[in-house]
Amino acid sequence: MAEAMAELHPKVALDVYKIREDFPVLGRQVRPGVPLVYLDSTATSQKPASVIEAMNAYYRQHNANIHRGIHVLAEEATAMYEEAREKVKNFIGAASSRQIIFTRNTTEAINLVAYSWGLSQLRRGDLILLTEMEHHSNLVPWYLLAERMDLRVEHVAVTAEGVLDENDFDRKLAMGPRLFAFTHMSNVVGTINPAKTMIAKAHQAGAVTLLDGAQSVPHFRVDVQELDVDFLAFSGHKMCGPTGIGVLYGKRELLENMPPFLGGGDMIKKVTLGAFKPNELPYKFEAGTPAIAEAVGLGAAIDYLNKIGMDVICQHEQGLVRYALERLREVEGLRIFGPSAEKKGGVVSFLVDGVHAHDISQILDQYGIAIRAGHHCAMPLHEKFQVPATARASFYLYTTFEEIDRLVEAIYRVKDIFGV
Amino acid sequence: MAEAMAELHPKVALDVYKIREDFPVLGRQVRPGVPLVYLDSTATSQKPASVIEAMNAYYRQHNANIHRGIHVLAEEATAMYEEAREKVKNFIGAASSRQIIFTRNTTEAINLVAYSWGLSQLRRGDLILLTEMEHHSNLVPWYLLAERMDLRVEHVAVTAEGVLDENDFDRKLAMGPRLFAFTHMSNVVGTINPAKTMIAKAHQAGAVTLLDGAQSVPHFRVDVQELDVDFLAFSGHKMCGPTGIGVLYGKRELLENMPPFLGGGDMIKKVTLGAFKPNELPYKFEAGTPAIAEAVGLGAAIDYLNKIGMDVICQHEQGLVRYALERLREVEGLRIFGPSAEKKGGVVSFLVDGVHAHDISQILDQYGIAIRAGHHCAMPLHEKFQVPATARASFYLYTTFEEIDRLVEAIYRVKDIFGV
Amino acid sequence: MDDFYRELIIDRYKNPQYRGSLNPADISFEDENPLCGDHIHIDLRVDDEGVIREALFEGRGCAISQASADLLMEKVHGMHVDQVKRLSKQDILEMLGIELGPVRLKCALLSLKVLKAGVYGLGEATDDLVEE
Amino acid sequence: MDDFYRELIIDRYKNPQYRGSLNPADISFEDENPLCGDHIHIDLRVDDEGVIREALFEGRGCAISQASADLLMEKVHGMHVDQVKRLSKQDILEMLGIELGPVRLKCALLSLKVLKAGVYGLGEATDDLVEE
Ligand SMILES: Cc1ncc(COP(=O)(O)O)c(C=O)c1O
Ligand SMILES: Cc1ncc(COP(=O)(O)O)c(C=O)c1O
Repeated sequence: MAEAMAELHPKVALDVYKIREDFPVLGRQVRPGVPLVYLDSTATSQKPASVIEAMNAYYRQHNANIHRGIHVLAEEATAMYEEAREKVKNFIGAASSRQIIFTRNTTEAINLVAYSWGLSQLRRGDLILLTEMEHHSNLVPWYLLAERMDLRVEHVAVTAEGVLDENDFDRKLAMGPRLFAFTHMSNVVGTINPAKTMIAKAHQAGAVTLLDGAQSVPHFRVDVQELDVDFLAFSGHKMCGPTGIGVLYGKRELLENMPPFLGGGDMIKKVTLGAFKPNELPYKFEAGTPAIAEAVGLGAAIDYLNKIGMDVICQHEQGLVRYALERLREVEGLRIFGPSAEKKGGVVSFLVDGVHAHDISQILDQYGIAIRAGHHCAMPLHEKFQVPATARASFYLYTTFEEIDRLVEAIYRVKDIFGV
Repeated sequence: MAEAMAELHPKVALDVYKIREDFPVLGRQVRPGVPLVYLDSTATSQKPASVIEAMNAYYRQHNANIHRGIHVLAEEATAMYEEAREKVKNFIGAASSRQIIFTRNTTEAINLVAYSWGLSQLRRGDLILLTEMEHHSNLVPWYLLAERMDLRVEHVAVTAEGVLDENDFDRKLAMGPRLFAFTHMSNVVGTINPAKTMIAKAHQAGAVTLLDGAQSVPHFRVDVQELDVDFLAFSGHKMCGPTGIGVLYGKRELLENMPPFLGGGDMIKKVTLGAFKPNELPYKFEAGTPAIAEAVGLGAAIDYLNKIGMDVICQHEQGLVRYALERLREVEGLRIFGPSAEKKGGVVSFLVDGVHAHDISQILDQYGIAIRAGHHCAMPLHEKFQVPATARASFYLYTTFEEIDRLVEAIYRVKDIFGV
Repeated sequence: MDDFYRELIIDRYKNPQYRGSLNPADISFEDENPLCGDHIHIDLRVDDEGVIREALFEGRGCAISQASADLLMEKVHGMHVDQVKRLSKQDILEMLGIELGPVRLKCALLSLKVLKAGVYGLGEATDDLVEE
Repeated sequence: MDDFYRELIIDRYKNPQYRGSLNPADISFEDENPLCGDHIHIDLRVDDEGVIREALFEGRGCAISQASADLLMEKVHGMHVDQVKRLSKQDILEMLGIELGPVRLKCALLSLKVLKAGVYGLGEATDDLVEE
């Protein structure tokens, strides 16, 4: 297999076996003699030791509440937290670290925009444009807002191939949406949307744009200024970072004009009985004690990704997905959802005729192979495909070509067991 | 000093020197030869190794996204996350773990109630009753809501001693508030409010009650059923747990009837284009990938606190605060804010005549002593006391009587330097 | 692992014994597991004593949910409805003879949830019906 | 540590040389640091060439904020307003001769922030005035 691999992907420059040593969990056996084959990075990524250690060091040596303390620990903790913000800023090419707001996850980041920007800027009857390939996190916040404010919601159609329908996009932009919120990369079919062009079109149509970067920021270089995007949301846990931390980026002017979302400590400049004055950016949107250790961990994750190189990671995943599609296409009765390799990232969703996705996942698990089965928080897309659930294998920098071979072998076992 | 201590506090049963070994940071020197004296636990507590290790183990062996996965890691991670919820439930005496909602911190928990319960249940002109001793986190969410909905806000007065004015409380209850939200323990003066009686009175007056337990849950036994409180909010990081996790407890019927707050993955049962059906409790209020490792860490913190015993911890702190008040009262020109020891927890705020709180804190830091100086996110209370800032020393299970001696010695140095 | 997908389950999934519908039926109920699209509809004929005389299901979904429904229909034939009300998670697990993680448990328990909601005459099936 | 609270700072805090107000003044500005209540008001007399001829402050707050204001008033006497606009965080730190953490930096920089906002004729003093 190794030769075939090298032939297929001559440019792969990443030493995946060396990288795997950085990830403690990858050495695990899920059952005696059954090593873990982790193909579920789209749900959450594994964490390198350096990220775990960065948080340990924070707790073991520096832990303190931030921003207001005049003692060594508080100053160190504040510096570490703000340094993480700086790293995020550089990672996505933002102009200022004031535009980097720490949230719990992508979901909270999108909700922040819905509550703060949405409630203050939108008016009854305004149109919000989404797409049929969105994760629930980029649907439900808008549905909640639409219900509250009596807004209209439209969705750009997805084609049978699993890409956005360009004509439908143009048609719906012509309806004059106030906001266009869409995913950079589908977490189900892996489609990478041409964000830059779409944002430019949306701007021409007068819409503010929000990009769901939960699946893009971890996997390839995303530059907010190059994209000219208004808001970008993503999660730490999908990019080698810890749970409990996410990011909202926003254009300065938009953020400045938005009212606070959560109220509490740190987000104020001054409080008197019955009134308050909000703080400056980014603190205006960070109420209460933030996820300090988690920000530090995210900073370490960014250092780690930068060390490997986002372009190298992206290339490795491209190789994996090409190989996976090729191998899976061999399997009779296996249906693959989504476009061909050059339009997508390291995610493959599929079904085996006559076998439910849950059963596939369960049997694969017996071989130590961790994939997802279900609607992957994208029910409308599954409705479109007219299947209740799919099985999804997803890759990251630590995924090997051998793991894809194992996946394929186990799928043959599924077919045996079900006699299909 | 050790003898005086034993005499003063004969009941202290906690082996503080042994406990200190559990906390890695307490072995730290903040500068060569200057050991850390951490008297800032009200801002955030330090973490025992067992908590740090529990999160390490999660990341190194089990990390996966939860709730929907059919593989070993996902099942383990889900079980660990839900086990943490169970521990929280038991720790505060809740009837069901469905009533335990994980948030980022106290602040988010209170905002959740403001947005979900507040926006759906309150009407224009309704009265919200707070107190003058609240943390900004229990003021600003209500001010934001009041502005949005045109509500009235009143505050129960604080006396010069730093306790709530009972007559004023009765008077303001008679105005018929829909909600009474108040702190169990002041983070500035340490006053412990008689929550049970106050909640009963508030219920009689027809108000729903919210208790800010940020300072109580970490320091003494809080039983939600005994208190009969409607909502309780608290933070993991103040109770030996990690940053990035907090808790909202609510009565089942209230929670069931509340609309969702944040929209996204996990909080839904079903999504179709343009519509969704919310999930059951507690998931309805947990949108997106939660702070999984942090929940696990909080569970480990609860195990740790239970092992020591909340009553023993509380007694230790009572001893410390009695001793601290006694020693500080010796210092000429030192003003102590707040009531006498029997009415309060392990927090002492003070000022030295002629010296700003910032300068006290800065000089103390030279001796390795970490205290807070400022308004401690309670500006209205400071306005009441007519001082812009106070210096605050606060204690926890790992605080020693010797550390209080060091504090007092260093305060004498402050006086020397400033010639007061 | 073939322990798991025991022949019983695969067999009942592929060759169900109690698939079908009753018209009229004394008790009918249906529900789905939105997580994975598993769907179960149950029809019962119950005599005057409250004993189940006929039980059939229709459904779609994974092997566990469908086999579990088929085996459950078999099990409740001749049972009194009061006995049905006492059926628990444990009974289903014993019936299937396997251990299950939380997600698959939902698949396995869907038919019991539907059955109990029907027998209790509830408007909606809730997880509390099959939780300990 | 007495390095830190150098005699200079304690001395200027207790015996300021440039405390007072000017009436009339060519430029007046004030602001506070809500975090700790530090407050600084500055009055300047500026001649036709744009040179500062008199500079006085009023204020309350910690030793750092007050001593820093006093030293800054001394420093800007005889300075051209264009030079004032170029004053930076670094100049203040050199003037004080100490290192400061982020919180105390705000105390130390409050007077410069107020001074610059006044000289620029701004409506509000923002942190950007004194950040690098
Ligand atoms: C009484 C009180 N309430 C609320 C809070 C806010 O807690 P958090 O910052 O963890 O949300 C604090 C913490 O400082 C507090 O002491
Ligand atoms: C495309 C996309 N958007 C949003 C999310 C939500 O991320 P989180 O759960 O971290 O908020 C995900 C994660 O599953 C995703 O894949």
